Amino acid sequence: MTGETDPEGDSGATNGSPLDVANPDEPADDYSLTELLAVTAAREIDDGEMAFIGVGMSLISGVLAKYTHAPRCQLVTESGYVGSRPPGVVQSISDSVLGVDSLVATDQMQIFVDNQRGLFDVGIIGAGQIDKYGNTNSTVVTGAEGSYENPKVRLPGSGGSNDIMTSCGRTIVMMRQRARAFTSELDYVTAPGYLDGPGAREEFGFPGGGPETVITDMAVFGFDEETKEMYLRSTHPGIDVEEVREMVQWDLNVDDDVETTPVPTRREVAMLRTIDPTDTVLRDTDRIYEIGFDEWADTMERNWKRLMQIEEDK
Amino acid sequence: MTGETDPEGDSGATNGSPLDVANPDEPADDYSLTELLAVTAAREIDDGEMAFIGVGMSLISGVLAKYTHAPRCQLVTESGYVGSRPPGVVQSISDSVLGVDSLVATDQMQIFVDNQRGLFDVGIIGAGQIDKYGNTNSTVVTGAEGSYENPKVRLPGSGGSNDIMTSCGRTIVMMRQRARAFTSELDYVTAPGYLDGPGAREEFGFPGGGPETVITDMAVFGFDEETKEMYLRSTHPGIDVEEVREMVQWDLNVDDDVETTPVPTRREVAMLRTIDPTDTVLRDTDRIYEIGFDEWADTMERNWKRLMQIEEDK
Amino acid sequence: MSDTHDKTQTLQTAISDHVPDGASIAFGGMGGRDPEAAAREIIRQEKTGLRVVDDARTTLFDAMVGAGCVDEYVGSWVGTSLISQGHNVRRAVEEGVPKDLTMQDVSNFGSSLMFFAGAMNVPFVPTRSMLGTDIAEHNDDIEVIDDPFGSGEPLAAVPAATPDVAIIHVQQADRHGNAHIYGNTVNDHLKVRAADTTIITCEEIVPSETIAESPELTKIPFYTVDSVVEVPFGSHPWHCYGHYYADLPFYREYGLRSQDYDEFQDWLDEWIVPHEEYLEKVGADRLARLEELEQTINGGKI
Amino acid sequence: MSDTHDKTQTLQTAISDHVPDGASIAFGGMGGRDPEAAAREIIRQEKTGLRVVDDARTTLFDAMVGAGCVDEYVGSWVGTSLISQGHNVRRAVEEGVPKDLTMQDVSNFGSSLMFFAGAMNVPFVPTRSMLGTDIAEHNDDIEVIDDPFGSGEPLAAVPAATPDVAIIHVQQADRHGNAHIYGNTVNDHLKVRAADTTIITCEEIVPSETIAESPELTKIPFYTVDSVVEVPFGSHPWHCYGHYYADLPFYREYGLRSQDYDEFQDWLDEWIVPHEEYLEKVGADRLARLEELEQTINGGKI
Repeated sequence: MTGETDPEGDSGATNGSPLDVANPDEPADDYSLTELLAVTAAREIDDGEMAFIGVGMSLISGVLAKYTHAPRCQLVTESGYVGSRPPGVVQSISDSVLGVDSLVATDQMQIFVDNQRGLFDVGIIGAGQIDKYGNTNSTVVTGAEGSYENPKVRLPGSGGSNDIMTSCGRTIVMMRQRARAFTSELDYVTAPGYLDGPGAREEFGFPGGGPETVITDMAVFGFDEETKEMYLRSTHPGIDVEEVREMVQWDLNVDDDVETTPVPTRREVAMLRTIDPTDTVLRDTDRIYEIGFDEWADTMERNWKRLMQIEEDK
Repeated sequence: MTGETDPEGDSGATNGSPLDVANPDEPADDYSLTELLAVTAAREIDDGEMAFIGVGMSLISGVLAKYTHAPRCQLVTESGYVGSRPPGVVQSISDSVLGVDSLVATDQMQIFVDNQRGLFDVGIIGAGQIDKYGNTNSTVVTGAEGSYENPKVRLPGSGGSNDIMTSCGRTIVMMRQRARAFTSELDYVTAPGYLDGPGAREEFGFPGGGPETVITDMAVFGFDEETKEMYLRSTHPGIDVEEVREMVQWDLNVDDDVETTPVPTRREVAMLRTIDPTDTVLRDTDRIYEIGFDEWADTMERNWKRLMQIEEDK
Repeated sequence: MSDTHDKTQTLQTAISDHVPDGASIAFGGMGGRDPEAAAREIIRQEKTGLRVVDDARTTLFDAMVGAGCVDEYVGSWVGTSLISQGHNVRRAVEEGVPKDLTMQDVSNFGSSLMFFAGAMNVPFVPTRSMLGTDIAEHNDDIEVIDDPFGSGEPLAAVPAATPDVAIIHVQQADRHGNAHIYGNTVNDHLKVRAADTTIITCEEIVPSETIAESPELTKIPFYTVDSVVEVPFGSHPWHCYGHYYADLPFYREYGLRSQDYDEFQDWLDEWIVPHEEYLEKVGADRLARLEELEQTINGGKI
Repeated sequence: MSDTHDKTQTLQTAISDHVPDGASIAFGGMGGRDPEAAAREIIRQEKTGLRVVDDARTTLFDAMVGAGCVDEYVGSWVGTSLISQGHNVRRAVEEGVPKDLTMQDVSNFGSSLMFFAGAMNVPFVPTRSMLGTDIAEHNDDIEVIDDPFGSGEPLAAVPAATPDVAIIHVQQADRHGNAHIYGNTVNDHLKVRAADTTIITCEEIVPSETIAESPELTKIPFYTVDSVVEVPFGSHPWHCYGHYYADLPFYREYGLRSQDYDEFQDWLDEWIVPHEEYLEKVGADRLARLEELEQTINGGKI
């Protein structure tokens, strides 16, 4: 795993079609941590599934899945689009690129009505904090002396994360493995995991199955079928189990067969850089700002046309 | 008032534009009872109003209003059209002529959501029975020994009449003045008038004002503002007050200034016959069947084109 | 599951696969875009014990009742619209001929809301309609509740309807079930979501690219659909907005002949035939004239 | 009343007529078709004490909070989407700068349903969302009720939202307020019905004949609308589907400069100007390039 790299590097992302990259199925030796996360999340979406995705990383993962191993998956966004094939990174939940090839352009209530009806297979959400039962907080960090009304940090709020965790077939959570993020006591429960343990979701009659996988910048976690407690499924390359344990406030269960998270292939990395040519999401850089309006517009347009060409070539 | 007449008679309806009829504002001397009803109902719709109308007579009245004194009224139909200018009689609530010039094509729930929100000014409904508080029955006539489950006569049911009476600004009821139709005790309350009297609608929190006018083949009735009881407002030409009283089971109040219902003008009658060239609604004849498919189709098309010409000439 | 496979079937197979005896069914349209051909196929396959859970129903329901297919109706209005009463419905309710028909009334808004509640997977949705009347009184499934926010106002809780099958006719759909509806939608987008299984009959199967050109018109998405059948003139004798006008004389004949039960049996013998044969009997010229009429009215809309 | 009169106004007059200090407001769009120009005009007119009752809100809300216009927010999500946090929102909630901002959380579905309940004039609509979490716990307006049909399952009753004003930006509208929305609708059709007063800003005022050509796209009918304003590029720096792509660099600059309160004041001085002046500052070439980008992506859709 590498840190910041030159986007014009050897991945081939910016030279011709990403599908033309040499040795596409080989592990990439040049990828960022964020790219590893995006690829790991994308692989959670199976071909043919209805995938309910939000902004940022989760949308990028959905788009990547659709352009790689899951061409028949269908992306659902909460603002009202279904089936779109966004030719590039999506900047907002109503990004007009979501209209591209979309089969349905409807409204937010309709999407969540369908979600509550149990029509969507997998959702991907973000969170600021999580506990061992997979309950998440994306509303407030109260700190020792704060409260909901007067928090230390005000986070964006639920968005669709509460609704997805309540009703989607299964949910993937993507978040950063910061200190106090994997906590024994959430400051606020925004989205329901397994609440206080086995049977709790059933008591509320939730339509969805709850959290299935948690993906962070250090590791991948699953949930025990019996106890509903989180366990460590794999660590990312270069991270060992103890490092992860230190970043978790409770006594973390570890899979007997804990593995190393598979790294992205060269094709996946190349495709990601085509989707996000200005590094808006993947590298979290200011490049979009630094390059100025004209170069930004040219880069966006060039990459859209490239992706559309890939689709046409299929 | 005349009975059955030759539709090719002196009204001028089938010769050129109905607006070209001689002495258009003069009272017509050739009109059917049904035509009088349609005109009387149409005049209840004020220009610029949102008029929620059903099938049959109420739709005809709405269309007539729009083509005569209330060109800026907007027709609302429960199946999802708003603002249409149907060029001819409407055969069903989803008649494709309702699409003509419609400003909105939406769904039934949306229309009734807007109705419950109080966005529509006036509704026109039909009924089989009515009581002195304007409660109506269009569900079952039980007879002496029948019940809701085993009625003497099964009527069509509420349709939108319950929803319109509950929530529309004011409601016009059109029905036949048959024996036992104006009853002291309804077999079944389908749509709420003033229920058991003053204050009852307010207790339920109904958004709409309730029944304002009842139009039958004998007379026109209003409701007393204080007592909410029905009273006789006018009798149709040739009908006297006693005849009406005999057809009402309770002791009917009569307006001190009871009048004779104004007769249709020559223009109104001509326009009605253009709207319903095959007498489907207005004369309740089998002409549509007798003339055969080809003549029916030709007649319909000819009249549509005529009405569209009237619109263009405006 | 998104089920993006090819869902096309023949009308015969779609009905025999998805409509067992005793099924509860909601039909689409409302005196326009009604799935008349599908209902005739149900009669032809002699289905029995059906429960029609619906809004306002016209000819297709009356014919199914007269043919003895239906035991129960939950809905807002029955008749055959403008030019005749529902004679078969009246015979069944009033005289038990050919068999008893149980009626459960709601208002039109009530019918929309029962499908909406089913579509959104909640036990009920509240409304102000039906309060103070015998609809709420006689329909045991409707509960009158107090506003939990303490306004003191009562509300009618309309229970969720979740029919086994929804059968909807539309102008165009792709092979996966994405259906464009032109003109009004009535309650069709709600019914497909409330139902367990959905059959779409359509005037024309189109490529998915055509769907994607106007995604705003996709009122029915593929993930609610199980079967797609191309049935040209599938709403005859009713309207299909943008395709053909209603065949009023045909419909009027139904109204007249269904007044008498024996005469209605003859009507069934004459018209309950496979759809291709039905269209031949109606006649190509007549169908073309209906298309022409609709073209005059709503030309160029599709 | 149908109010089929000419409702067109200038942006300045629409805001001064319909948005008093202390008003509750819902804005349309969601990171696309947001009424950014209208929000800038609200800031320019120095409105105070506003209550924003809404779904997910991005730049326009953050800027209004930073300018001191807003006292309270009821909704599902605040930030500035992908490339920056909502710095002004955080400053207001965490530090009371420039003044305290009270937050009341719902989920996204909750926000749709609160407008739906308001639109249909019932006190609440039930859902399964938000149960078992602190959203229902901390939002005093949400009641957890028992299923009145006895399933034993709890339901979250989402109370009706009825904002004083809805401000919605669309692609095209006629002078009476019939508004076509291309692409997704988000919650806009619900907000105009829930609100007492509605202002439509649009890229283009079109004849009613254009509306009637695609009545299926009239998500907002004239009878819910009080004011119509033609505001080309009224969503800049956000997307307007079919018209122009989002100006991400402009937006990114907002994200960077709003990190610091003083720097944000400079941003306000620079960009809170009458809309015509704003567009001149952005520059015709840049606006044309954004149109070109959108044409590449969704060309020919409008």
